[in-house]
Amino acid sequence: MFRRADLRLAAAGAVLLAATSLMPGWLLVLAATALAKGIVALGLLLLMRAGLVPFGQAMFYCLGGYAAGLGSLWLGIRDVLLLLLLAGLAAGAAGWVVGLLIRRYRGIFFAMLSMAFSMILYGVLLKSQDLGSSDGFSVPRPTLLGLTMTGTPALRILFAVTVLLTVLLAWGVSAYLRTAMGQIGPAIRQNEVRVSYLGYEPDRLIHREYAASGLLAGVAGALVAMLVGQVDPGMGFWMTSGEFVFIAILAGTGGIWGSLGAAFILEAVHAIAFDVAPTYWRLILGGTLLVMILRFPAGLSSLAPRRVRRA
Amino acid sequence: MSTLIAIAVDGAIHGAWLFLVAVGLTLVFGVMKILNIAHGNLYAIGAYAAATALGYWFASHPPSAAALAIQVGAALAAGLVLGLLLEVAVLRHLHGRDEVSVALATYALLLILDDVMLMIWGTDPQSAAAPYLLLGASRIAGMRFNNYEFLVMGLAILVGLLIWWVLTRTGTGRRLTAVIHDREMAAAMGINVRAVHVATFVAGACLAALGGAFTAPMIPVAPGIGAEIIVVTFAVVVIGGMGSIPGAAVGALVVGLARAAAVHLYPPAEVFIVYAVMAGVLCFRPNGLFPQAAVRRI
Amino acid sequence: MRRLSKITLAAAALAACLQAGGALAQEKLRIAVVTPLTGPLASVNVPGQNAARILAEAINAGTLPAPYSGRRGMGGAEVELFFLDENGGNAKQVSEFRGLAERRGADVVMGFGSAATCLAVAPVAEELKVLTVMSTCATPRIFEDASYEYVFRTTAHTTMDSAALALYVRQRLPEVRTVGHINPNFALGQDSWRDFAAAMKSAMPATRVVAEQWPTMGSGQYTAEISALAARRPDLIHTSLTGTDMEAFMTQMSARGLQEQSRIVAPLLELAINRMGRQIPEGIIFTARGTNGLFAPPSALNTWFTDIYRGRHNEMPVFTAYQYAATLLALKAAYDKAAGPAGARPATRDVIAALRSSTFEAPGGTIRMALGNGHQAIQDTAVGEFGFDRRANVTTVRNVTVFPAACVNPPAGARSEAWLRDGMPGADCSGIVNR
Amino acid sequence: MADAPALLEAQGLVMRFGAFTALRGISATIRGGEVVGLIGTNGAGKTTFLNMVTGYLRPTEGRVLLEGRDVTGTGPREMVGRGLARSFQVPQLFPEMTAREHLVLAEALADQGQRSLLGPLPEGGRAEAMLARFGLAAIADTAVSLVPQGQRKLIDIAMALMLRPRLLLLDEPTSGVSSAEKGPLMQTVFEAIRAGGVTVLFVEHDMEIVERYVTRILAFRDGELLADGTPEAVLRDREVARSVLRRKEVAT
Repeated sequence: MFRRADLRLAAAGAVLLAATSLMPGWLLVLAATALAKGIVALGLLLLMRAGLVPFGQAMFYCLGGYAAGLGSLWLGIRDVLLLLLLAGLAAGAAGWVVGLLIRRYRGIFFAMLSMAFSMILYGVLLKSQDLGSSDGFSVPRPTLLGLTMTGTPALRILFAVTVLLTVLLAWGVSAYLRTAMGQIGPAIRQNEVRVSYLGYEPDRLIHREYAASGLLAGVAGALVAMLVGQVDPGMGFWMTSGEFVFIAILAGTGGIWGSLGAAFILEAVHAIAFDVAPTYWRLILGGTLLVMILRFPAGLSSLAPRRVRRA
Repeated sequence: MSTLIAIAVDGAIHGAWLFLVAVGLTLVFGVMKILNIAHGNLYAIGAYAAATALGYWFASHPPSAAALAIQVGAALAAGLVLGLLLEVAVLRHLHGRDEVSVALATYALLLILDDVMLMIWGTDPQSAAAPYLLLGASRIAGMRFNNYEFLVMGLAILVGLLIWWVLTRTGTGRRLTAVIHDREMAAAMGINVRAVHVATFVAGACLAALGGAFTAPMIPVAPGIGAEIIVVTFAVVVIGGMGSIPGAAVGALVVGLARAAAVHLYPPAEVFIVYAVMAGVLCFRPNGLFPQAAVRRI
Repeated sequence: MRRLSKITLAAAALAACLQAGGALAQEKLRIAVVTPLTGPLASVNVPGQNAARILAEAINAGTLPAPYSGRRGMGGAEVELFFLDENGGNAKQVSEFRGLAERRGADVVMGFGSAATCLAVAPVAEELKVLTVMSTCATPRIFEDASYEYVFRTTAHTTMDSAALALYVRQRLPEVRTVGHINPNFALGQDSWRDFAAAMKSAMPATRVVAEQWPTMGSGQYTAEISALAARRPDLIHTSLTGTDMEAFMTQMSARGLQEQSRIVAPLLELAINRMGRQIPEGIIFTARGTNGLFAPPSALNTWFTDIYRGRHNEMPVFTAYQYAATLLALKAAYDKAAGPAGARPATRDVIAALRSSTFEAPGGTIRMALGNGHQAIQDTAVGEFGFDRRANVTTVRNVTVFPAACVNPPAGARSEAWLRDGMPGADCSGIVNR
Repeated sequence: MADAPALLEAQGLVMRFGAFTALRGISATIRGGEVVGLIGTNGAGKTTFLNMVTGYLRPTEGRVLLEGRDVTGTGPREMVGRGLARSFQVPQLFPEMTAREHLVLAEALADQGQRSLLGPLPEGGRAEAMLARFGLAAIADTAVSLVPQGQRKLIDIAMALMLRPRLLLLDEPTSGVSSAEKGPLMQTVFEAIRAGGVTVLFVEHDMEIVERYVTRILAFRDGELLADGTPEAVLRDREVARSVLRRKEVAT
């Protein structure tokens, strides 16, 4: 069951885990946020293989964060793993419900409709005073299997959980991509009518993969919420979705590795741009994205997992 | 009864403004299949250009109707320069790429242009209120309305008719429609598609800048006004049907009236009424109210 | 780009980050200023950034007037400011805050324009034991929901505005019966309206709310909202719109004469006063989060501050400028006191002990760190009506009433919301002065 | 053959695209085991008819019955689920995939009932046999976008056959194929079909091929059914000869 790629994934995870004790606090938060955004990019990878780019994925990222926050405040759940499960299920369920409508759309309409839903959630959260409206609310530090965590050690444990979870989810997604169902996505992108004439309903796969990408984004949102200790509607703003799409474009045809690597590069570019030019960091981000799209002729059309030009 | 009239008038005013701001976006998508996420920046630059020009002129002249000419001039200048620059420098290289990649490229342009505007005009807002009070006020259903907003409504109707006339009654219009429906066929029939693309994008930029220039007197022109209008113009264009000019007009009116109704009847809903309407319309008309004919694939 | 080269690029980028902040400046007191440099809130906070630069230069040069004249620097150390853009969402702000403390050697962090950032960063400052003094963010929740040792706020919070405005309306406009409002649909707007409505219920129980408007922040188009407010014709309209939204609303509203049929109460008008000047309709009731700006009592400190500020930026400093100045003066007083005559640089613990429950002078008058067990400031405030002096071509304020701090701030330990709702118990309003 | 149960029935099918009417009420029945040729000039409504009976197009009027059950407007997926498969006038392939990947995917989807799609792709199964049978082994690992038209047609038809259909619809299987290759192509296809006893409806312009394989002929003209009967009767029908076959005198 384990292939060369999976061993490389486990090795990378081990390296990051080992580095946990050496890294200063700010790097722990930066790296953990990057890994979490990498998890969202994994979800995007599934949809982009089927030729669909959601401009509203931040909705599930935000839902996951709020689910983790409310889970600990209202339901008294404090364990990290339970909160992640709760956030994933909540966001996955929301993905399934929104998927009921969005499964019929393609191209720009799919992008626009997913953005519309994310802005509806953003508007509702902005308005809800008992959820702290635009200030959001603070998420108490979680516990791990009963062990309470405070200060920087809490960051190390949360970072370690993030690394393990990322490796697990990345392995899960790469395993899925090797199954028969994993091949249907690219087939839909290349010729959807033919897929339905082979006896498989494209909308059903897109619905399933949309819900799965929602679950992944929800888990990522919960991780960041517990890491930062605060959630606010800004997590669901359309610019955040733009950042996730930026990562997916950066990943290009890199598959699992591409998504995680791209997330790190984005956080690094973001951090450097923030330091170097505090007022013009968006110019640097925009420039990087434009160069990626212009210089990368690959674009979305060649998101197949392997090069097939063996003429 | 007066609430209904108020909703109608407010809805019409807001709808006309939305049409003026959104029509350039749907024109560019119709002809070039480009969803220009940086459309908001073209609007903002139009506003900044007008504010600067008005500020410069009225520093030494009394308020006069010259303001309207200055606004139109500033908008067309900004639209021409920026439209050409973006089309030649960026969009030309994206010819033939899939719709979503091109949209993402314009998202990158949004990030870049936002900071470029910050470099040029800085953070403090520019105000150009001179023309706003020029035309006095009029009373409808016991409420006083500023005539400038009716001027903007008139301008929107004029622009709509102008585009309709160009598209249906002139040679360039027919060539434009040909490119809208089938770019390859139009090229095969000898239409210089490249020229049509450049002309369309510049026209789209000028329309956006015009929207900004005529909004400048109503609001202080400050960083971020471009980003504010992006999502609502998408809603208008998607509701109307991507690429359809009459669709944009109907979409703008629908959104305008929905927002006015929310404000008068249930204010807290104002935050998400536009997106709820958009999701609602798309549930029943998946490609908007005036969808373009789909080509048979097999 | 081959996959492998992408990973090496990321590693190189991170290394560059690490290296950039390595060199810790021992002798300088490094103060990080977290403030909106971009986005819609930028224009409202620029005066604060200007004031911070002016104060830092004066502190290092030792040219401050009494009671700060004589000693240079803070606790003997030269002050160095560096600015950080307060944008990009909470996750970004928290990781940047850790970067400030661990990587860029910030001894003190100040500023903070938005309440969301304040709420997100306060627990992190406590964890990293970094002295953090908030200058402008105004939600009372910070020191009422939790208590901190390393976090302070040298400005009063929004409860004071609502209390003072309600008392002012009761005194000057007793005939008011109906109230309407138009507030931005986010935390600042919601809190501001909730507090004002509670204060009005306590001060003038006979009034009732007849119109509520909640526009989205930054929408800029208020045609429909103004029609709805005009239709209901309330006696009084409250709005905490700020910056560009405030200016847009004022421009569109005055053209339709809303201010002729309803008196307008605008707690944040003062921030737009320089930019709009003559365009603001006469008679709008406003305040300045304390006796700042036009309300400032005459003092050597205030005259010095306004002369330098106007000399450099040719406009009057608004209350964000006064707030940033107050933070730096509070720090100087605390550092100098903690350093004692010897002038050796004090440890943060001693500075905290000096700052807690301290009283210090600011251009806007005396500020006392009286709430949140000595971490939250209270100060006198004033309310007046806007006027434009055509002859001198300068903005003025008329019918001013000054409210002492104890009258308009909740007593120590009380929760602001409840205090306003229950009729502001324990408020000592004996010292009210009408000018 | 005549008394075999009705497999596919079209009842009064009408299709209007705005002002243009592609089908003006066509009724026809195809029984199990038949091989029916569908002939007619371009634009006679052949492909529209095929799209309609396979569920891709919902008819403006009329009904489609599969084994007596009304399946009007159900999507292609349900029709395939009920034993139908089709090929296309222009081969509908996946440009970035190889011939082998096409057939392996078709095999996996065909067996989704028995074997879960979450398992790995089938290796060395029926797909390999079909590649050999259709002579595609040489180009099995070449991206189909680089493969000549004839073999693209074969891949398209092979994929349909992978579904082990009871009713196979071929849309101009030999169009775009050189005349030398037409015979061998049809030979290969019908060998694969005859083994499984499949009912076939295919659109064809080459009358030699039609005569060699069909048991019955449907002739379309301007969206109407001109003739429906044995090859001998239909090909000698004067109307069919004049408008469909464009021959002056009647073939003897």
